Order: sequence, then structure tokens, then C-alpha cells
Amino acid sequence: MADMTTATPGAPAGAAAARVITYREAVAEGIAREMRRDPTVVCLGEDIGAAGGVFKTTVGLLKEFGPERVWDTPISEQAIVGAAMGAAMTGMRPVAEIMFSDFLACCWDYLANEIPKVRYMTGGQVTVPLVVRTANGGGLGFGAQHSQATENWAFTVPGLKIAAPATPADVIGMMAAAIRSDDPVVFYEHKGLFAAKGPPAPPGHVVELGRAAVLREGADVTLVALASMVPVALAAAERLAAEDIDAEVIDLRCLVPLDTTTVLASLARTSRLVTVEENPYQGGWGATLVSVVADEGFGLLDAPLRRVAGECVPLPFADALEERVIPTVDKVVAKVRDLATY
Amino acid sequence: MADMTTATPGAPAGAAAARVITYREAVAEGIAREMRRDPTVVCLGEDIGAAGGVFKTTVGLLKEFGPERVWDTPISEQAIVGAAMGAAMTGMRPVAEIMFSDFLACCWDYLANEIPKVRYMTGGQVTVPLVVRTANGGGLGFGAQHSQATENWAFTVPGLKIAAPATPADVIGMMAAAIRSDDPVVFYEHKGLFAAKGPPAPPGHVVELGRAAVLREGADVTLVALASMVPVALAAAERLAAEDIDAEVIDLRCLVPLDTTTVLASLARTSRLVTVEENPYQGGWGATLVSVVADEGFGLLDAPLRRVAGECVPLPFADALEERVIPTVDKVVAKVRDLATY
Amino acid sequence: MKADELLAAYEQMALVRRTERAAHDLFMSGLVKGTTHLAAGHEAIAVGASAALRPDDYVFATYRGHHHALARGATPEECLAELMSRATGLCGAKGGSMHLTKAASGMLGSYAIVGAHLPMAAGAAWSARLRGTDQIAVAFFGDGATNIGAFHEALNLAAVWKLPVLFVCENNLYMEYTPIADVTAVPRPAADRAAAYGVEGQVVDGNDVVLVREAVARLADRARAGYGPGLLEAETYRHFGHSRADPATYRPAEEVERWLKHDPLDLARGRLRALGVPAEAVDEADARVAEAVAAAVEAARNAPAPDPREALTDVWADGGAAWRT
Amino acid sequence: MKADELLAAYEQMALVRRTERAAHDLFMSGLVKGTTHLAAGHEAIAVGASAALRPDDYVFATYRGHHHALARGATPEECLAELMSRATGLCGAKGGSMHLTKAASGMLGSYAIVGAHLPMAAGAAWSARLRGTDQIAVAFFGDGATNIGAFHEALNLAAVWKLPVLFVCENNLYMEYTPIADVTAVPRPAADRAAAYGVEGQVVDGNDVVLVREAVARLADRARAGYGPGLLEAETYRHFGHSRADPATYRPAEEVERWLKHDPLDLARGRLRALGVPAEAVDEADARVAEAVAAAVEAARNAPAPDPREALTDVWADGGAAWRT
Ligand SMILES: Cc1ncc(C[n+]2csc(CCOP(=O)(O)OP(=O)(O)O)c2C)c(N)n1
Ligand SMILES: Cc1ncc(C[n+]2csc(CCOP(=O)(O)OP(=O)(O)O)c2C)c(N)n1
Ligand SMILES: [Mg+2]
Ligand SMILES: [Mg+2]
Repeated sequence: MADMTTATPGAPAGAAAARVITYREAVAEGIAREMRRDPTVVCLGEDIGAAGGVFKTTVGLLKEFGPERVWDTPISEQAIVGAAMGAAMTGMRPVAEIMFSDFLACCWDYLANEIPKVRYMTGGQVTVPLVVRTANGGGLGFGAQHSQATENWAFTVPGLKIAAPATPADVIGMMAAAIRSDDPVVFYEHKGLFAAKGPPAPPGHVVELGRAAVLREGADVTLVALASMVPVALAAAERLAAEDIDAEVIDLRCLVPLDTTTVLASLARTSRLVTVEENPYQGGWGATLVSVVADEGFGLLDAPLRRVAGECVPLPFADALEERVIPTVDKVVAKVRDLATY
Repeated sequence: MADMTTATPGAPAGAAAARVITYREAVAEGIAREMRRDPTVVCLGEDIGAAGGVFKTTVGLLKEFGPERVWDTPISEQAIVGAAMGAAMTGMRPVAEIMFSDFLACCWDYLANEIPKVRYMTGGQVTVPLVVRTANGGGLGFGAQHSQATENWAFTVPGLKIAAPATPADVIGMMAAAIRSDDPVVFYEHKGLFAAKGPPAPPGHVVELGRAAVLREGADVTLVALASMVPVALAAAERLAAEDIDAEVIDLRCLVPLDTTTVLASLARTSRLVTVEENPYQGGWGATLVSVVADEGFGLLDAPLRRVAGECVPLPFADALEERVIPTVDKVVAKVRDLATY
Repeated sequence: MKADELLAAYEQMALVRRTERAAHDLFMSGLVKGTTHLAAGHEAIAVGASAALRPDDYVFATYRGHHHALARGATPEECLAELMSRATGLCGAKGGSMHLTKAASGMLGSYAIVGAHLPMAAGAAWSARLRGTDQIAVAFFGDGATNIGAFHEALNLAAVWKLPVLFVCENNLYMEYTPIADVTAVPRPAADRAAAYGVEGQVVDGNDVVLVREAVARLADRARAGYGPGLLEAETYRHFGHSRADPATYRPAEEVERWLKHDPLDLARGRLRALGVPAEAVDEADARVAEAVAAAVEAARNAPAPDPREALTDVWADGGAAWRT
Repeated sequence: MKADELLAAYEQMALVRRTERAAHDLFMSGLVKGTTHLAAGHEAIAVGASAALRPDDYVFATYRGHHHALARGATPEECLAELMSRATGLCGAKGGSMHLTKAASGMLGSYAIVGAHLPMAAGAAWSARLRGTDQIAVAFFGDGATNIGAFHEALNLAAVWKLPVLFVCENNLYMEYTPIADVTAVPRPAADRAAAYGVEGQVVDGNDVVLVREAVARLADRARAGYGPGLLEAETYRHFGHSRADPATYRPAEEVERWLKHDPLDLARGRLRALGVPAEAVDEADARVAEAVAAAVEAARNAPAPDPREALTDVWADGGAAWRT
């Protein structure tokens, strides 16, 4: 899955010579920018302090901001996220790290039942301005319990904003938006993209949550992707171009708010749509997007709606098996080619 | 929501005079039948023993089978489901109760990361023949943390079978199938249906998991519903009949295996499809079903695919508010009527 | 407690008792939907603790939380209106009995997933420390909650970070219908776990408002002074069943009788007598309470139902519920 | 332990050590993908415990579980083949280093979510009791796992139900990179929690295979006889970093040195000497081990990769992966 770790989707033309930043560095930089701006921003999580995080996404924070703003925790996911919630309700803007997104299952009550509901069930008396950051996704041979794309777990629960950037600049801009948001945000950082490089974000860069990015314009088919599937979709579009199929590529960037406006506008141009999802087909976000399109965009359609999604199995360990499960450029190309002839 | 607690979908004509059984009683009866058959079936959960369960769905089990087969537990959802898993891996067939399906969030790691994956990640060395039963759904004024339809949480995770019966006879037949299944089954019992009555199940009644039921035939539109939405869809079909719209009603009964064959066959007759889902629109099972149909059944479609689903908000307490959130007969009728004129 | 303080505490407890009685009657007559978990019998814990706290401290309660809402300044009318699905309820009828919240007076909510609010309280205490205030946070929870994972994680984190948070267990001997002793490895579900977190475990008569106030005051002082969390197990008993119409027949008659004789209001009355407070003063308090609750019931009854459109507000901080563009 | 038993234990420990060394080298040379968590240094716990268990007992381990798989009879070849993504691996290359499992010999899996397997072990013990066998179950876990909720729930349930299960903490002083003492409220993360579940807390030198065997044997006997769970904290240290290429620079040099001097293999060698076992016997064991592991590496290297179609098997008991009709 080399394409996942080296691609630089969305890099403006000519930026190659400019300074580049990795996605991994962008995480720490995005958090640091907000910590500099706002003294109520604090971080907590396992091994995030002196160790700089197991993915090295919090390197430098302890040094710059000290132990009163960067807190190492026990292995207590419920306490981490529950404490973040209590702090967010009382004037702070905590940024909690859950090391692997699979471990969200260990504090799922907070994500499913507490954080997204407390504002509503108190009739708006409290807000919960927190960010739960987590390393998401597969392709690295980490096996069934450390590889899942779990954004769909969160997507089943109204009341959570869901961010999943695909580029370093978006990491910084969306981190700013997430931390400044008065609503809770689950921030999915993709493990397969940590090493990816891209142009740095200008000072003050903020990417509003809920705005998809059209990364490549095209006339024949719309590909909608998220996070690590964005470089896959872009690579597929390149290959399809050689076959005279002109694909538009949309990076959703967020699941909530879901930018159906951008997707439907694209569909109006292309009349064909394929989602590219890392997650299993069953229960994936692409299904919800497709259901919006199959209803509100039905009249625009010239062909079936298709989803390239993960197989409905746990993630296997071996590369050869994992590649069979997660969408690849080949699989996207094959599905789109087939659709183009419909 | 009186229709939820009194309707008897699927009751064969003329059965009114026969003995009836409530959905609530059917749960205990379904479990008892399997416990009589198979000594490895044991139950555990909070207040399930002497108290007979907070929904009275385990009444009589302690008395008939004794404390070595019916175990009251502490409030320890992780221990309940984790212990059930360990027992299932070593020769037992545990039936674990999680009192409200919202509380699955407290043991989500077991449902998301352990139970559905252990067979796969050990290369098939172990099986996990267990049932996690839980009271699901809203409409009863239990508020945000006791009312959710959480079957979609499970639906995001490959490796779980998902059952959600709508009638007492199905409760018994599907309970038999679930307990006999060598695969883990999450068994959603709908709180709004506990008081519903229906004909009892004949001895030895087994309803294979993954078989939808066509409850009403119709030529104009297919309504696909689950659990408490089944009586809503049936009632809507009655009302629509009066307007000369002939709706076919399918009770999915399971989400995994998902009986897309029955749905696509119905669509071939009706050319129009509407899902009726209690859960929030975002991430609902209907989306996945629609995405299958929008792909494989595209050529059959005469109109947009529509979903009548819950609003994307937590469940509010007051009736007046809850009715605004969960699909009602009125909402289904309005949506279908609109579609029929497309 | 001085006589006037105790009289005030008594009146507050009586207000809780009356309000719970009213809630029960309203539930039985169909005017309260869903469920209720009444705290009659637990009054001294909420009132005694509140007397030891500052107005800017934070309180987190459970689905059995009416007494905490009232003790922190919610009015019977606000509470009953919420239970009766009125727009004037504490949470605009979005929360219901299990989620009474009055954030303006530091009552940060009632949580209905057992144990979930313990980490939140630790977090509020952490926040107080980060902001350099000397507020403390208190989580009230039941004996049953001591067996859930969140209890363990919260206690450990609070102890390691020396957070100004108190964990107050309302041990009423039962989960829903199951005796706590049947499912707990130690006799004192909370206090016997204290050492596992390096904190002191203390048991108090949770029906004696004076003892509760003292115990909480001592732990609050320690926490405020930076000595870390406190864990208090307050023994009490519920007068009603677990919820709704539960007749609580699973409780032995002698046990019920013994505890009803050890009633928080009676105990306070005895103490007032001993302090020389005239019986009329107590009667007057009772009369004020009776009137207040009757008026509250009336007002709540007459309050409007929520506008159904309110169902689609309050998800996000902008007041709305839009999940897509 | 008698001399021959100890020599056998020594050889098993040496086998673990060599296999871990091989795993490390294979990882460094790119032949092992993903991650590994090596147990070099922890050998005496797995081997000592195994010596005290019956073949039909159940073992549940963590992502740091190679030693337990080997101690329960998995071959170095099966283990290394799994790590190297070969079809002949223990789990057909579907599991990887973190999920070594050999169900046929009661090694019921390695679990990579911290603490998750403690309730499972309790459940396996419950099952043994329900089926009327006198098997026991053992969960091995790290010091870091003592702060997660599942630990608490498992211990309480096991104690209340008096289950024949042992909880064995491998306290190596660190979570991943953070010292356990920085995030734990008590000095002994496991043993100091025992009283919270009414069980005896015991600490043992986890690097001394004889002491480990004794301690586990005693607790196993008690558990088998119906006296309920045991909790054992075995002190140890890892020779490698936490995982992958972690150089473990966060550990003070003197601490590392002190522990390397207290090596399980050295300790066992010393004991063998004291028992009069000739040095040649030990050398022969070492030689057998070296040969076995070298052969295992070779065999694993030459084994075939899994057929990609295997990705779509083994979800369901029917062997398939169909989620829809
Ligand atoms: C995680 C979770 N499990 C189960 C329940 C159902 N439940 C509600 S109250 C209750 C009993 C709680 O007992 P306790 O903590 O002693 O509080 P009490 O009701 O006695 O005040 C249970 C099991 C729940 N709300 N949350
Ligand atoms: C619930 C959960 N949280 C975090 C992790 C990430 N993680 C893996 S190993 C580890 C440290 C575990 O420490 P310990 O229990 O002492 O075991 P050791 O690795 O030292 O053997 C952590 C935090 C995890 N796997 N599961
Ligand atoms: Mg209680
Ligand atoms: Mg450790």
C-alpha cells in the first residue's frame, strides 16, 4: 500500500519545491497552533507526553506547553474521554487521544451515549467543545484489532462531528476548526497517511468542517472518497484518464456535516457516482451518501450507484490478505470502467 | 405509540380465537425451549433471575432451570459479555442479556473487536456460539440513553449476526435459530413490542436467520421494515390501500444475513422501494439496503429510492417530541404517497 | 450544624420528600410518562452534601437524581414540569426524570448509564484545577455502580492526578432488584475499594444529614486543599421501589421496617428537638413545603407541552440539528 | 522443581528467548510486517505457570504472547511462520504476532485490546465449572492493564462467582513508554488491588521460574478446589523495547542493567548448578534450542504465502464470509 504513505493529494501545482510537512507532523503542528492561541486547550492520552505519542503525532507538545497542558494517562479509555467530557463542560477545550480508533470501543459509551447527547437532553444547557483524536484505518498489517476504519461507528450516532483529513494542510486546517468548534468532534487521523507529505498550511489556516473538496474535475463519473481512499481515488482517476474516462474526485473530508451539496452538484455534471470506502460495505458511510443520492439525485442518474468498499470481514494480518479486503486502485478502476459502459 | 404495543403483525387470519402469546412471554419461552433441549445453554445478566428481568422477559427461567443455569450478574456489562464469550469458546452456549441496547456501548469492545473477530483472526480455530439479547428501541419516553435503536452499531461490524423479530412467533423461532447458531448473534428485542400479542409458535419452531418475510403482497411499492417499524409499515399499507396504492410489506427480520434476494425480487414486481427505519437516517441499515438496490436493482427502478428514518437527533423524552423523531404511520404514508406520483 | 442551618436542611429534605411523593402520585395517575427513580429515603445525602459544598462546585448525579437537582436549587416546579413533559421543565422536556440538570447552579446533569458520570466528575475537577479555581466536583452514584469499569478508571485517574473530586456512593443495598451483596466481592462496595486507589474509605450514616454534611465537608476541604479525591459510602435505603411502579417485594419486610424507622426526616426532627427548636418551627417548615409542592404540581400541570419543533433543536451549539448540507 | 523438571523449564525458556531474538531480527530485516511485542525477559512467567497447569487448562494472553504460545506447545515454526505472513502460521497469517493462538492445546488466544481477555478467562473458568470439569483458566496481562475497567469487572465477577481463574500480572514496570508508577494510584498495580475483590494479593519474582511455578501451583490448587480466583503479580522486565523497533530509551540505564543482571535464564542456570546439573547438560539444551529455532526460521521462510482467497474465509462457523443473500 505504498500509495497510501507517499501520495500528496491536493498538493497545489508547483508546490513541490516549497517546504513540505508530513501528515504526522501536521497533527502536532495543528494542535500546537491552537494551544498557542487558546490557553483552555489541553491534551490528554496514553504516552502522548514525553514519548510524543506512539505515532509521534504529539512530538514537541510537552516541551512547549508543559505538563499542566499535556497529560499522560493510564490505560483507561473511559476515564480519558469521560474526563475530557467533564472538562469540556466546565470551560476547557480538551483534545483527547485514543491511540487506535479500534479502542474507541473501550469508551464507546462516551461517544455514543454521553458526549453527543448531553447538550440535547439538557435542553441545551451545556456544550461539549472537545476533540477526540484517533489513529484510524488499515493497510499496515496491524491485524484485526488495530486496523479498522471506525468512522462509521461514530456515523451511526447523531451529535458527533466527524473529521477525517487526507492531507497535511487539511489536518492543520481541520484541527483548528475542530478545536474551535463548540461541538464535539471525532478526528480520525489515518495511520496509512502519517508519512505522507504535502505543502504546509499558511498561518491561521482553518478548514471549515463539512466542506468537501473537489480535488480533480471530471465529466464522466464522480468518485467520492475519504482519508486514505483519497489518494487511491486520485490514482484510479489517473489510470482511468488513460482509458478516456474522465473522473471527478471529491474528498469528503467530513462525514458530519456531510457535504451532500457538493456531491449532488458534481453528480449533476457527471451523472454517475462511485464511493470509495475503506470500511466494510455493510454499514459504511457510502451507503448513506448513496441513499441521499438515490433519492434526491435520482433524476440525474445515468447508471447504477456503486460502492467500492472493504469486504465484510475483519482485517487480516498478512499483506496479501489485507489487500484483498481493502479497496485498491485496481479495484476502483475495474468498478468504474465497468460502470462507464453501463 | 399505541400501535407499537398492541399490533399483531403477521397473525394468520382466523388466529384471533386461538391462544395468543405476548412478545415478552415469547422471549422467555424461546429461551426455555432451547434450555430444555440443550444443557449447554445458560443465561446471565442483571436482574434476570429471581426478578425475571426488568422487562419480565426471563420470567420462570430461574425456577425451571435453577441458579446453575440462570445467573444474576453485577452491573458489569464487559464482564457479562466477556464471560459469555469465554464460555462460548469452551463448550457452552451462553445467552447474555444486556438490559437496554444503549448499554451495549459499555461493552462495545466485545461486540466490535472481540466476539466477531476471534474466529477469523485465529484462522478458524475457535467458534463463539453465543447470543447477546437486548431490549431495543424507543417510543416509550425513556429518553436519550434508554431508547435507541442500536442495531446499526452492530451492522458496522462484520462477524455478528443480527436478529430483530417483530412477532412473538418469530421471537421463538429466531431465538431457537440464534441459540443453535455456531456464530454470535445479537438479538434485538423491541421494547415497544413487548406487549404485542400473536399466535404462539408450534413446537420445534425454528426461523432460519437471514430470511425476510413478505407480510403483505402488493404491486405498487415495496416497504421494507424491521422490528417495531413492521406494524407501522403494515398500518401504513392499510391506509395506502384506501388511496389505491398497493404496498408490499417486507419484514427483514435480520440485518445479517441480509436478505437482499427477497427485497430485489419484490422490487422486480413493484419498481419502487421505501425503507422504514426507526434509527437515525445517518448510518441506518436502510442506507446499505438502498445501496445494494441502487446498484444491483437500478434497472428495476421507476422512482427514487426513499428512506423513512428517524431524525438525526438523540431521542427526546416527551411523547410530543419523540413522535416527531421516530417514523410514524403518517410519515410513511406521506412519503409513499409522494413517491407513487413520481 | 447550628439549629437554623439544620432547620433549613430539614426543610430542604422535606421538600425533596414531598416532591418525590408528588412525582410518584403523578406517575401512578399517568401524568408522568416513561420512568422515574425516586430518591425518597436518600434526602440526607443530597441535602447534607449540598450544605457542605459551595454554589460554584459541580455536582453529577444519576437517573435517581431528583434530590440532587432540588438540593442544588432547582425548584419543584421545574423538576415536576420536566417529569410531566412540559416546555417549562428543567430540560424543556427533552431529558425527563432521568436527566434532570441545572447547569446554572453547577448541577451538571443526571446520567442514566450506570457509572458513566464518575470520569466526567473527575474531568470537571481537573478543569477546576487547570483554570486555577478551587472548585470541587462531586459524583453521586449507587452501590451497583461500584462494579462497573468506569468506577475503577475514574478513581484511579482522580487519585493519580490528585483531583479535587469526591465520589459519594449512595448505598441503598440494592441494584434494581438484586441485593448488592449478591454480586459484590466485598461487604462495603465503595469503601472496601478505596485502598485500591490509595484513598481513604469512609462509611457514613447516609440518613443523618448532620453526619453527611460533616463527612463531605471534611473531604471537600481536603480536596480543595489539594490532597486529592475522597470516597464516601453513605448508607441509606429507598422508600419506593427501584423505578416506576416497582413494589419492591424483593426486600424482606423486617429490613424495610428497620430502615423506615431510621428515616432521614425523623432523624433530623429528633436532632432539632435536641437542639431546642420548637415543634412549631418544624411544623411551619412542613407547611411551607406542602404548599410549595402543591403549587408546583399545579403550575406544572398548567404548563404547556413542548412545541414538537423543539425536537429538532439543541443538538449542536448553534442550536440546530443539521447533519448535512 | 526437580532437576529434570527445571532443566526442561530452562530449555523451554531458552527456546522462547531464541525465538524472540529470531523474531526481532526478522522484523528488523523486513521479513515480519506490522508489529511485534517481544517477551524476552518474561520467559519464566509463561514457562513457570505452564509447568503448574494441566494440558486441558485454558490460557489467555496479550499481544505480548509469544512466550505463552510456545509454553503451551506451539512450535517456533508455527509462531514465526505466523509473524512472517505464511500460510503455515498458527492462524494462517490472519492473526499475526499479536494474536497467536493454539486452541488445540488450550492456548485460547492473544488479545490486543488491553484487559479485554480478563472477562473471557473468567468465562472460560465459569464454563469449566458448569461443565463439571476441574479445569482452570489463566489470564496473563501487563501492569498497564490493571487500570482499565475490564480488569475491575473481571476480578469482581470471578470473586463473586468463586471461579477457578487465575489473573497473572506481568509487571514489567512500563506501559508502552510510560512508567506504570506515573499513572497508577498504588505501588503494586495488581497486588494492591486484590483486597478490593476479597482475594489475596501476592507478588512473586517473575524472573525465577521456580518461584513462579510454586506460586501458580498453589493458586491453581486453590482454584481447582473451589476456593475461587487468584491474583498474582509477577515482577519482570522486558529485554527489548515495547514493540517493533522501540529502543526503549525512556528506561534509565541503571534500571536496565540491574534487570539484565536478574535474567530468568541466568537465574535458572544458577539453580541448575546448585542442583548439581552438569554444565554440559545446559549447553546441550542451548544447542538443541539453537538448532530448533534455526530450523524453524528456515522452514518459515520457505513456507508459502497465504492464498488471497483465504481473506474471505473463517468469518462464520460454516467457513465463509457471506453477510447477505
Ligand atoms: C451500564 C448500565 N447497566 C445497567 C443499567 C440499568 N440499571 C439502571 S439503575 C440500575 C441499578 C443501579 O443500582 P445502584 O447503582 O445501586 O443505584 P440505585 O438505583 O440503587 O440508586 C441498573 C442495573 C444502566 N442504567 N446502566
Ligand atoms: C484498550 C487499549 N488501550 C491502549 C492500547 C495500546 N497499548 C498496547 S500495549 C500498551 C501498553 C500495555 O502495557 P502493559 O499492560 O503493562 O503490558 P506490556 O506491554 O508492558 O506487556 C498499550 C497502551 C491497547 N492495545 N488497548
Ligand atoms: Mg443501589
Ligand atoms: Mg507493562
